[in-house]
Amino acid sequence: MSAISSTPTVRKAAAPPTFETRMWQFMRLSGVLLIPLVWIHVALKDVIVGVHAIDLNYVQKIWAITAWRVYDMALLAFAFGHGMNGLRHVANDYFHSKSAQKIMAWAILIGWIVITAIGGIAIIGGVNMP
Amino acid sequence: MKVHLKIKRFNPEKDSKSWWGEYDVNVDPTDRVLDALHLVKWYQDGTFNVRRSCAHGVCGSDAVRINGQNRLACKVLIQDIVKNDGDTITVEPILGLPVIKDLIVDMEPFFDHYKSVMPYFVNDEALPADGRERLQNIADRERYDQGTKCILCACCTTSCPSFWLNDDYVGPAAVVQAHRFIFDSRDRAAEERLKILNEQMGVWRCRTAFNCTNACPREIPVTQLIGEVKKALATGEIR
Amino acid sequence: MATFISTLWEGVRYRGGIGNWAYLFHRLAGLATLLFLAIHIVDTAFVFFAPSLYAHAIDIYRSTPFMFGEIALVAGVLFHGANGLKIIVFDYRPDLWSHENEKRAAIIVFAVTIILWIPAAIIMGNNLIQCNFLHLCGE
Amino acid sequence: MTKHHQFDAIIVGGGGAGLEAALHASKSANVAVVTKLYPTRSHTGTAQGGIAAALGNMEPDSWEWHMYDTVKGGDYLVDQDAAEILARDAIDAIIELEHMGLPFDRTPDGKIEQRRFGGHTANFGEKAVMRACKAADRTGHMILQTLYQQCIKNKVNFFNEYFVTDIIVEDNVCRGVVAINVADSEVHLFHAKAVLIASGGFGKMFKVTSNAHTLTGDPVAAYYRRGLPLEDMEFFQFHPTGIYKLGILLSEAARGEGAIFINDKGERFMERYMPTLKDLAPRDICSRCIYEEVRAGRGIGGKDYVYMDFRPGTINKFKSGPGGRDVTREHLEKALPDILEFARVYMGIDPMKDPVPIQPTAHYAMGGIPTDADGRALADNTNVVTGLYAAGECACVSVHGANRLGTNSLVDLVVFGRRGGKAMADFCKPAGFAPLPITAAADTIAEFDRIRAGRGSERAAAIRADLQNMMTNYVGVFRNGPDMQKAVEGVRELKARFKNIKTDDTGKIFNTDVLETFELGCLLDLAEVTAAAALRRTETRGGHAREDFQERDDANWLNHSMAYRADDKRDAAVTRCDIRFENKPVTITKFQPKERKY
Ligand SMILES: Cc1cc2nc3c(=O)[nH]c(=O)nc-3n(C[C@H](O)[C@H](O)[C@H](O)COP(=O)(O)OP(=O)(O)OC[C@H]3O[C@@H](n4cnc5c(N)ncnc54)[C@H](O)[C@@H]3O)c2cc1C
Ligand code: HEM
Ligand code: SF4
Ligand code: F3S
Ligand code: FES
Repeated sequence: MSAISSTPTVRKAAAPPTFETRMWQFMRLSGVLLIPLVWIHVALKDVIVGVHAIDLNYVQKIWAITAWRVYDMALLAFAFGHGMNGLRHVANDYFHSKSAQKIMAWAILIGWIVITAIGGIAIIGGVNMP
Repeated sequence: MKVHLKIKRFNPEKDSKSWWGEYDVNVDPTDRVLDALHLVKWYQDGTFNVRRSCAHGVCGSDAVRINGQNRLACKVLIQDIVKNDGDTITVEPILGLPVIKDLIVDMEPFFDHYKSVMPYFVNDEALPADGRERLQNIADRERYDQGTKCILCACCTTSCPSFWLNDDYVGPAAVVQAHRFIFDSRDRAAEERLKILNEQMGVWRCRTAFNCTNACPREIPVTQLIGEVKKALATGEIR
Repeated sequence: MATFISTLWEGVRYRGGIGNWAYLFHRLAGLATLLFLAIHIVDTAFVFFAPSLYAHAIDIYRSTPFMFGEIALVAGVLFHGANGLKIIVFDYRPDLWSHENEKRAAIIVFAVTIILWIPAAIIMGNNLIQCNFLHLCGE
Repeated sequence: MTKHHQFDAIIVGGGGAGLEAALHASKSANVAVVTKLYPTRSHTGTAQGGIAAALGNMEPDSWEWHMYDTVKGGDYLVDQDAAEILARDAIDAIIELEHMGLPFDRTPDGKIEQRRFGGHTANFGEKAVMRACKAADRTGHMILQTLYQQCIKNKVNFFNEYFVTDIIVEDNVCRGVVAINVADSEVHLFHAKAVLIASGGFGKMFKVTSNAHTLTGDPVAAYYRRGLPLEDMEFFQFHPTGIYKLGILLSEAARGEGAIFINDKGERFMERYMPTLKDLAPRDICSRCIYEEVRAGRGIGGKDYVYMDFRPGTINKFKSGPGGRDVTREHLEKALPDILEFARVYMGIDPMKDPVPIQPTAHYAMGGIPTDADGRALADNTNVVTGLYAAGECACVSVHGANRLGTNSLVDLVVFGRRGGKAMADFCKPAGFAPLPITAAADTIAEFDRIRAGRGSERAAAIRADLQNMMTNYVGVFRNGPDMQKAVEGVRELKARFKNIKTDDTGKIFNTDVLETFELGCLLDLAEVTAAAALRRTETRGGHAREDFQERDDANWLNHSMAYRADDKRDAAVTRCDIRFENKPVTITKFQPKERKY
């Protein structure tokens, strides 16, 4: 009977991923991406360039480079997605009834779609010089 | 020495809201806070109430908030929290469970959460033919040791900001219990438990605030165990 | 509602450790950043939808209170990011959640936040003084 | 308003014994557990060291050796038919616990690990044997948790924080129990075909004790108040290693791992008294030896305590580790985490660096409700009370006789809890409900009304403190006639003071003021029986050590004592109280009484 292994057993036990699992993973993934995305963005716009140097011309100049448009697109997708899902988390802390949570989730989803769409169209459309 | 006890009192039969009872008691520095509470109850005001039984930190009855932190009243010595004669010790009920009277809270919601995670051993496979124990190697036994220390005192769950805000969260104590079985190599219901914890009010409610680990009188690394459950969910692997 | 407020208040009164503060700041910083971000996306979108309004929006950003807010925001973003990274690392290695590590990690997060924030705050503060008080910035 | 419930079987108490019985009874009967504490708060959870069974996982062992040790440990006052069941069934019961998921420690080949414990020997007393199955030093905690978990799994009904005040027995048939819901002081009548009492010990009658505040033996007192007998109440175990002054237990497991006693001169004094087992001699003997040392002026600093020394250095120096092997600090930290922590938290002493002051502490009631081997409660020497059962510390089967061996209580719980549970389920199948008397709750209501209305001058706490002091001083490790006489009379005085009680809390919700006073009443009754029974037994046997009768007296006293509450004063000349005593013969099968040496 001494034929028992002395190493720890590893077992597979997958619970089907729920929406919450996916969102948890998304928060980590986007979090990692947001470190460069957000920090560089903030460093550039708020610290190095500064709001006083930002105007339509500046935006036009930056967006002339496709890479910056892709960058801003990623920022929009990940930062706002991350933040709005975070907001959903927070809402679930404060709204306890299932129905209230549902309403909040829908409101957040709609808010997310609308604002992301606005931002996305602007990035694609670029600057409309008056 | 003399200590000043400031105890949050509430008697539903008389009071519309809680009030602070103030008492001076003479204690030894090596006495427990529970001893001081007993002095109040036994010799000053018999209407004051606290649950207790073992008086040495193993039954989990007397979780209370002492100087703003969840502790077992029987596991905190006076000398550990007061320096000078006449210093004040504040004692309040734990947070997030309905207060019944004085320091006594309704534990039912806590135990309901506990029961919701299948906190029991499941293995319907045939028993060893020799009529003896199932074998388990030392490493596998060690794997879930931490969680087996839990005395269900609720110090952790009632220190958790996520639980305060939403008591539908199963809470750290329930996750610790689930962990104890999920990581037991003899058990066969890990997937079902993981499924329960994968729900919205399951383990994902934990925001790693760490209050639970700080509060646990059994020194269980609660946040770590919760993290291991999250990881098992994310990877589908129990290792 | 009364219980809601008392829950919040009692929660703040609870003497949790540094982790409790990290949790609180993480949440506040995240929400503040989100609020800012939502506004920021919309006003930036003016460049396409209503370019004439864009200048007005930018003017608001250039106002003194907003620039102070911006400095605070940077602190928030730094802290939230650093703390988020801590959480992600510990999520990946739950065995790191020991008393000592937790304390050490939280202190590192606060330290990193401050170290990164100070130069940023100096530069931004300098901008603020030069542009809003000394009016040295060319329009 | 009294509320009614009806169940096939009611189990009073949610400790190890109660839960084990509930689990087995609920397989075929409709069962409810009525307990004054949440089950996981029961004192079984504090048991540290281990649970004995001759599994032979570490070295050869046999149930017969276990039986022999039990009989000898109990100073031959053990009913040997029951001891045989205990030792045989232990093996099965422990395997069953493992199958329920209990996390026992493991040997390298994956089996249940075992350690040495006081009085457990190989080959009829030859040398210490590793028989105690364990889960670090929280074995009882694991048992309690595992059983509670299985009860949840099997959907056993629980009435938590319901305080049982009375057992309804009429015409020698048990019909249920009366309980108070602690939450609102409502009186509940539990109508049942069978009742099993598993209310644990009542060590709170002593001052220095390892027992919980809640161990007051209320249902045992209720049994006695119904005119039913209590067996062997004079035998109360004093565990040698309580933390000085506090009485918090440091399990014998410590000595199983190699810790030894040290007196003021730094001697390992147990070598002198018990050359074979030394520090692993049974508890009654160790406790007496400690006090012998203290009396000889060799207590630490001349005071009333000695040291227990856990330091690896000491253990290795005296070769007192298991099998004489060396131990390491790491090993001890792993094997005894809680015990080391108790010393650190409550004494501020690190046992890895300094020896720990210890003193005998009141620990375990060998006596209690007399039962047969199926847990059926006895109404006298031979007849059972129909439908009434008892198991666990509150019961006296008697497998512990005059002194219980360490780790034998947990076995007692699971073995006889299980048998009792099964027996009551079998009983319930054909049986019907005997009608409840209309006045079933009257006594309870009257007593609670009296206490609640108490406007006298005596605080329960003061009476309790006096009782505890008196019992510890007069009915402690060493006893003598005059002292015990004082105790018996003292208890009677306290009972008179108890009539003049002062109650602060007149409310209904969570009125522990009234409940604690009621508990005190129960303690007073049980203390009276204990002191009187001890006074009556004029010999020294096991845990009952008399200075005025230092020899065991098999000719006169090789029998159990049965105490009845009585108005007829046959024994009054000796005990001067309203107790009638009878003797009950000891069952002897395999092992004839011999001198007890280790
Ligand atoms: C510190 C300590 C260490 C020990 N270590 C060991 C050891 O290592 N090995 C060993 O074998 N033994 C040990 N023992 C002894 C053993 O643990 C106990 O004898 C045993 O656990 C008693 O179990 P029980 O089920 O009879 O009662 P308990 O576990 O005490 O349970 C009593 C139950 O009865 C209930 N109850 C009581 N009164 C009422 C009432 N009026 N109404 C309703 N419910 C009531 C309580 O709520 C509780 O649920 C130890 C004991 C102590 C104190
Ligand atoms: C800079 C890089 C960032 C990282 C590494 C990061 C990381 C994280 C992580 C890991 C969480 C989950 C916390 C938890 O589960 O306990 C989180 C939550 C959150 N994040 Fe971020 N984040 C970053 C940027 C942002 C930004 C830019 C916003 C705003 C739009 C934001 C808003 C939020 C919000 C609102 C939450 C929810 C907070 C809570 O539940 O308490 N984060 N973040
Ligand atoms: S994990 Fe710790 S704090 Fe939480 S219930 Fe268990 S013992 Fe208490
Ligand atoms: S306090 Fe709560 S948020 Fe997580 S780490 Fe502990 S459960
Ligand atoms: S009274 Fe048992 S844990 Fe404090």
